[in-house]
Amino acid sequence: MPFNPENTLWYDHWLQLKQNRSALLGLAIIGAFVVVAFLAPVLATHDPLVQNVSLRLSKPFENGYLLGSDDFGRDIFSRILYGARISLVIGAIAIGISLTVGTALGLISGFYGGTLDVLIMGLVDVMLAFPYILLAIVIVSILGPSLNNAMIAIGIVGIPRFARIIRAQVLAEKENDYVMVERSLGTSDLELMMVSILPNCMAPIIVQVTLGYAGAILSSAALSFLGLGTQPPTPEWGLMLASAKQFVASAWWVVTFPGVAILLSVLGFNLFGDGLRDILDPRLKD
Amino acid sequence: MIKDHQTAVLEVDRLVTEFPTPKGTIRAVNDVSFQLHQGETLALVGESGCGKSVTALSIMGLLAHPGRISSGTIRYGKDDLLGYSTSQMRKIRGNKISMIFQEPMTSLNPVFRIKDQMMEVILEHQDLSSKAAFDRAVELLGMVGIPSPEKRIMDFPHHLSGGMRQRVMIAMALTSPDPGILIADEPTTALDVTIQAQILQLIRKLQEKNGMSLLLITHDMGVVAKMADRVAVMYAGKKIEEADVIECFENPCHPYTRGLLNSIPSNKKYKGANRLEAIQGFVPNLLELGKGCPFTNRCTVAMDICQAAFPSQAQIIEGHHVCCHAVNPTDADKGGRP
Amino acid sequence: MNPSLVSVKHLKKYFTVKSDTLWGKKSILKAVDDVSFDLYACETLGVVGESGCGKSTVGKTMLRLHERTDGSVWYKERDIYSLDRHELKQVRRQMQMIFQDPFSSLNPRKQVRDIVAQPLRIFNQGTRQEIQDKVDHLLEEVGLNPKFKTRYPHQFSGGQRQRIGIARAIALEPELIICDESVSALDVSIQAQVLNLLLELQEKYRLTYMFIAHDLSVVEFISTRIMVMYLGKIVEQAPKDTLVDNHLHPYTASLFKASPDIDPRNRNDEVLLPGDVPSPLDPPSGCYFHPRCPRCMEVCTHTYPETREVAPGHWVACHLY
Amino acid sequence: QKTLVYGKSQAAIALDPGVVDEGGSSIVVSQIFDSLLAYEPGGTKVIPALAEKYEISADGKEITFFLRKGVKFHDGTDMDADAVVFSLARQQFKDHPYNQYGPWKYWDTSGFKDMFKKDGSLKKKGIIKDIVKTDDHTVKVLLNKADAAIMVNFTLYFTSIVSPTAVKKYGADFRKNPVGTGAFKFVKWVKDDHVLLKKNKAYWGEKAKVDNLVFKVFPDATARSMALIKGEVDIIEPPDADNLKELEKNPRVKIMSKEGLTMGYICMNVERKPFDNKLVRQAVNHAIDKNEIIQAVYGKLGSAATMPLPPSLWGFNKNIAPYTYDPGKAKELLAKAGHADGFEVDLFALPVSRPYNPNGKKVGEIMQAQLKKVGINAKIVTYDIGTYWDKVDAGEFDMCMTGWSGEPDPNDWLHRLFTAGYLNSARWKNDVYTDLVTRARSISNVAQRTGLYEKAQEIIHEEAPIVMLAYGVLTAPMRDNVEGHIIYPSSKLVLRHISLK
Amino acid sequence: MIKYITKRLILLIPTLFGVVTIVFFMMSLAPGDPARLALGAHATPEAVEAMRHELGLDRPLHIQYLNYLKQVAVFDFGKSIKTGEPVLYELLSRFPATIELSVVSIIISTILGILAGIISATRQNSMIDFGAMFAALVGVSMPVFWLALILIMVFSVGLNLFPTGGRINIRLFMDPLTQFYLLDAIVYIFREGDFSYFLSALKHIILPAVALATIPLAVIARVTRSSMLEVVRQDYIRTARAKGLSERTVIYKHALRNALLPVITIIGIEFGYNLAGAVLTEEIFSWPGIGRWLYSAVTARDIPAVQGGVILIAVVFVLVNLAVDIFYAYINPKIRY
Ligand SMILES: Nc1ncnc2c1ncn2[C@@H]1O[C@H](COP(=O)(O)OP(=O)(O)OP(=O)(O)O)[C@@H](O)[C@H]1O
Ligand SMILES: Nc1ncnc2c1ncn2[C@@H]1O[C@H](COP(=O)(O)OP(=O)(O)OP(=O)(O)O)[C@@H](O)[C@H]1O
Ligand SMILES: [Mg+2]
Ligand SMILES: [Mg+2]
Repeated sequence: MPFNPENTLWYDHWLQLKQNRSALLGLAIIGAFVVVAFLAPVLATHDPLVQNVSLRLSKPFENGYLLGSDDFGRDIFSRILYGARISLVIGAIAIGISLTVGTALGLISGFYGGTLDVLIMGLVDVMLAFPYILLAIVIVSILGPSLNNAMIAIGIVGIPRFARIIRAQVLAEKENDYVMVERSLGTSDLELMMVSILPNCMAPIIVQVTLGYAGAILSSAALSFLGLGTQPPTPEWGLMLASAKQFVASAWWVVTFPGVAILLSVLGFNLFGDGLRDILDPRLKD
Repeated sequence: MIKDHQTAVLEVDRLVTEFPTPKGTIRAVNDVSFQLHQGETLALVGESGCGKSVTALSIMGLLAHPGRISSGTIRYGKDDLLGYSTSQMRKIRGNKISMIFQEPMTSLNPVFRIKDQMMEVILEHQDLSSKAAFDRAVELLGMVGIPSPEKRIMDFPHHLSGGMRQRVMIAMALTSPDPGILIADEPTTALDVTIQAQILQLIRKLQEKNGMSLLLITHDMGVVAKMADRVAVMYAGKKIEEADVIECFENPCHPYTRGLLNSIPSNKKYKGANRLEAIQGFVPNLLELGKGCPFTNRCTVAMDICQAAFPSQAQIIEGHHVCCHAVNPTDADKGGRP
Repeated sequence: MNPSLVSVKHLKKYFTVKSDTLWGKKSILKAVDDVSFDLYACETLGVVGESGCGKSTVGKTMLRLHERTDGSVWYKERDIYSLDRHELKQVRRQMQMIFQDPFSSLNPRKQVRDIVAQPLRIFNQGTRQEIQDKVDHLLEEVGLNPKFKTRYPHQFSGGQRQRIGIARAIALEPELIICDESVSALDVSIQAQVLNLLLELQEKYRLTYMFIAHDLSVVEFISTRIMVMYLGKIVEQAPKDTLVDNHLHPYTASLFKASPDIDPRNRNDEVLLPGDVPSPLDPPSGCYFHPRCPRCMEVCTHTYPETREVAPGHWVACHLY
Repeated sequence: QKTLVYGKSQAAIALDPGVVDEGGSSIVVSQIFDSLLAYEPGGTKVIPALAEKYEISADGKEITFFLRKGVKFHDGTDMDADAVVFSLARQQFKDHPYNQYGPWKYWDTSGFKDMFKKDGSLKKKGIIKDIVKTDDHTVKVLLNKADAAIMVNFTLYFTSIVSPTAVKKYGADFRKNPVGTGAFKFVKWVKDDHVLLKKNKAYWGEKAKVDNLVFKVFPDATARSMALIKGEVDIIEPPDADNLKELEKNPRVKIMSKEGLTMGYICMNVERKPFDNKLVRQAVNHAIDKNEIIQAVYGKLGSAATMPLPPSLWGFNKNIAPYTYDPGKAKELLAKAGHADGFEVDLFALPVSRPYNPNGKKVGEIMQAQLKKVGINAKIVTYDIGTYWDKVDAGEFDMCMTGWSGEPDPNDWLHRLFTAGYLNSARWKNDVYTDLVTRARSISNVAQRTGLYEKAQEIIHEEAPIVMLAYGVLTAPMRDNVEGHIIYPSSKLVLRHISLK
Repeated sequence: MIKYITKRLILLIPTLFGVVTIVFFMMSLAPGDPARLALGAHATPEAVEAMRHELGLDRPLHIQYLNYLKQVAVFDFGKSIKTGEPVLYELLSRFPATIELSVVSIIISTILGILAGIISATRQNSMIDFGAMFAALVGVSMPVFWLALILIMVFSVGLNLFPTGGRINIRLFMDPLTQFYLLDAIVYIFREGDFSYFLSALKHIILPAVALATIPLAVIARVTRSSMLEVVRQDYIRTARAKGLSERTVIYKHALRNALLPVITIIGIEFGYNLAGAVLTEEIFSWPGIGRWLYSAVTARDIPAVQGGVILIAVVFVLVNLAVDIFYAYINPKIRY
């Protein structure tokens, strides 16, 4: 009999998602964000790196700059479009790191318990003893400021959250009789973990990935803003803001648009993540 | 006090309660009517999900969002409760009509002492000083059989066992000097058998003492047999049979009621038998109900008509009503009530 | 009488629990405390007792799903606790368990066919195709339409889910099935269907059941022998008819009294068992039942009674006998 | 009570003039302490300060300072020969009881004292041999070898005279409780926020014209200039070029400026390919549009540089035609050098703001774009400032930004920066050049020296080891009621001249 | 209670040990030579060498680690390379500024957040609820540093209502007794009847506090709302209604008491984050607190300062969370002790 998607739990979730206006709005924003990232070369009116110092700080719509130009005379609009790519990549890689490492740690810790659990959770506790942004700053400052290192730092900093969520979920899931039944049938630990338990932990993982994505974009912007992340002339939004700082009094557009871009993309992920949480994981509400 | 089985203190008439959900509207209570008389115990039985709790909550006006009563009346004395304002309703709740719930473990507020939770109801509905209210609360706790009530009243709910909590719930429901109606929604299902028996006995004693009417919701025919004066059987949101308790057990007319009784292993007829006479099939999904009798797909005596229309109510003897085409084959022609 | 299939000897299972106070003091919870009994082939041993008295723990410890604290469990002359991983796997093949909650015992993210096929797959019972055919057969056996096999558990009702669990349990054609409150969560009409199914399967496959329930009427109906537990100990054990007609232990008597009769004409207002079930963390001294016992004697307050065989196959632990 | 509030960018970190090495502290220290000598207001001439006069012995190995009499420290003790010896000796001698409160960064790095290896053996002999008191008001500094360039150091803050009584009293905490002879007395210091000073009514020289002086920290240039616009501060350390433009528009703000003795430049590592090729270096010189950089980054804070010393200094060769911005020519030269397809280099961007380079990253970004036009792909690299200098000094770079704030003598520029030594960041060596500037150093005739220096500049222009970027312009934006401020070309800040209207 | 606190404190030891170890080794991996930094831009290689020896950087790493552990055990975090002052002193002297800012911002966010949360929850799915929750989501999505800039742009530059940075008008020469300027300024009100100090301090703290309050406010509002909705679904709320209590009593007495329990934890966590993570806000508003101090230590690679600072901040953070846990346990009757 062919696989019928309507049978799966996911289908129910999809139905619920369709009812959730804010989640759809979030999805739309994320969609737009992804489209912009992919089509940046098509949509951009200028090369994001080309400078025109004589036209620096043009106002929006002046000199053919849709959203004005920055202090090097680069087109802010095009830079924002290309910035979407960077943020998308930063988020993906950072979350990728937190997800894989965090999931592995949480799964092992929750599944085996005992000393292993104490050790892993001890490590997680230590990591959580550092405030998020501080840890990221310290890690980047050790690795050296760059886009890659910022992604690694944000990824590392995100690990404990995933580990904790997954451990909690594994512990809850382990209580279910099916685990005991499957174990009594002689199922191997690996199969139990990967095939039986992990899929049941997907809901909070997916939610955390979405919300974590928002957090990663925000953190990378903050790191760049502090000069610890992406380096110029990359059109990264936080970086654009960092150099726009000095224009708060004189050129509002340089300050405003990159911030709006960050806000919108983060909002998109948060809206979507929030909606997903309502649907997938009602217990986990904040 | 004497039981006066003629005066209806509560009259539910053609009650329809619905829950709009993303997948469609659920009619949890579908055209249900019954009367609760002075001092009697009416048991509302039926399988899980058939709408018993929703009926009770509809009466109390405590339906959870998004539930709504779409038609029908609930007459309390002379008034329709559905027409009551919020504040009028509040005067009734906990005073004239009280309710206790299935889960004694979660039905008490964990952050307040028993004292506060009990005194609160008393002070809300009676004109007493807080000292008097406190004394009354202690007295009530004593009445429901809690040892050293003056000490226990200072406890938080988590200090008490499940049975004790259920006693507190009952005490709280009976604060009024003149409790009219007690609605008990599966008050003992979460408890151990020995504790369940204690609680049931307690409810019975209290009822005898102050003559209140009891709407007892349960799915356990054993509890019904022990407690009820009359029985209303519900199936998938419909009331399908109603009768005096002895009549109901000895002469069940609806195939479902019969099946239900046959399903009980402690039924005398199973002495020595090694099979039960079970009802086949499963309870239908409330979203997929047609116009007909919801029991049709499990019924051994189903006819064509059963698919098409829900049977109207027929009277077997005085006080014994049933909704079944097999029992009352002619009523389809009459196209309405008999 | 049939030969003994499983023999449980002085089984103990203690849990160390952190009490829920802030101090987190650890204390010992004697969930199962020195329990001995035999399971005979093809019989149904009913186990009743109030919540928390250790019924499930006995079942799980018998299957070594919990490690024991002490005692032994002999399956056909072999102590389960002395087996290595591989041998244990083979023994477990013969002993299956069905749980109370028909939802939590089925993995919600697996299709029904995968759930039922899992034991077959693990024990290499043929090719994929053979296994699938077997699954179809099993589903029919338990009264489910095989065309639903690609569905997920949540698309079934409670009774149907319990049938899936049963299908999985009989897939490897075990000798023994431990039914832990397998029908408690079901409505009576559905419960009756499942009980019938269990009886049918027992006849067909010559199964042995250990049937755990707190509902006396169900146990009474299905069992051939009944064991009554109170706070981790067996208080009485006897063939069904003996127990029903001639129970000795005061606790057993109260259980029978408390479980409501379905005859509305027979409403007796006898004195009921007073008080609450004590916490197994802090059991009373002497006979655990003495604070609630209507026939308590002085000796009961300080000495736990020995288990005595008062009649062939009728064991009771009470100072009265 | 008049209060002058000065908005600065960096917080003070220590107020002991001997341990200070950065702007945040030095501008505060300069108000509290005096040195033996000073620059004339607004000029580069050395004039007496706490020393009324000095004499250098014929062999140049003995400097005698004659101290001003009647000068008192803020704590009321006398400024005398003991104090001078104490102030200098504590930095010079390891066994001095107050040497432990270092590090004496400037002193240590100026080569004044002997350096030892780990095993205790002498590594390098220091310039100064001893500091001795001759009488109450005379101090002799004995040198190991003659060095005319040392005199300038006695105008700098690290040779300031501190109150020995106070040092003894506060010990390690002297840096939080500075006591000097300066025009302002220390009152209070709130870390990272502000330092409060008050007028020294007993000052020996021109007394301060305000009663209180506050140094308030605004790390952010925009915040600083906004504070000026709002009148929260009276005068500020120069902000960014763009802020300056904003400030110019404000009628309540006036901006003073003066060319300073400072310049920013780009070094090409001649030890590495492809910069070992003169043509490539010349090509880079043609490829960089200084004016664009100045317009975007320096604004009023700099002017395009042509030669490796400031034009206001004697010896500056006006006759050399500077490299023009000519990408075509640059490409041509690159092609000639065999790099028609361009190449890739690392460009070290200065991580901190300096008078000679207000924003290294921005300069880098623009240069990157400009170099790209001639086919050079520059990758901007940056480190924390410590690592940055480490790598630059070790020659681990292709191109780097650096700069110099020097003394008013061409030797300090042409000799110091382009002959063997760690300051020769381009690692460029040219014997003819070295010979010219070494000869010029030993001669005292200015005209002769000028000739030699002009020749040297021709060589350096042709060889092009560096790209001259900008001469820094010292700028002081202030409220219109601030009067009498004097900008010192040496970047020293002296606030006692200011009065408030 | 004392026993519980002691136990929790003892349990902290391994965590803190982990913190010290991680920080030490992370910072040892960090490039950049403290000796070089100590000596500044154009130090001669010889001087750097000598400095390295003096700082003990030429010893093997494990010896350095053991020495560091020994020091830390007696609260000696070494001296800042930049300033030569003990790290502990440096940190503590900046701490009051940060505490003041955090407290004000957490007060703002607690009051407004709980209010918004309750209003939203009691009007679930109304326009108000939707609006408030959307705003809260915007709040958590807000890049704080950007908000800070916008606040300055609008309220400071544009409307000229607030100063751009600092803690008080410097020309007032306030004598800080406690270093908590708002408190110190109140002294002036009582002593001299002079409100200008207080007003100035207030004006200075408002923008940074608002910027810092955004995220906690949004989080608190969301948590309050969802906790409230969760609680409202509980059986005991149904019981309270069945008792005939007014909706007001049900919500504000029965529901709120329970709903606020998780909110308290959140407030504590957010307060901890504010105390430790106000780097960006302090930087932008020139607020002389520990965030800014640590950031400048990081950028200057003042390794002892970063090591000590990070450890101390982690300790403070952990202690704040512990305090909240204890408080939570104390007020929550569900937990027995
Ligand atoms: N809040 C709700 N939203 C949607 N559907 C609901 C809601 N509450 C109840 N229902 C539906 O109403 C029907 C009747 O529910 P009700 O709780 O009255 O059953 P019940 O007879 O009390 O069952 P039980 O014996 O399990 O308590 C159920 O099918 C349930 O799905
Ligand atoms: N994993 C465990 N850890 C700690 N205590 C346990 C564990 N499992 C069971 N217990 C305790 O052991 C006692 C016996 O539990 P068990 O589940 O066997 O009781 P039961 O008779 O099956 O009860 P029920 O009828 O509620 O299922 C209980 O008090 C329970 O709290
Ligand atoms: Mg119900
Ligand atoms: Mg159990």
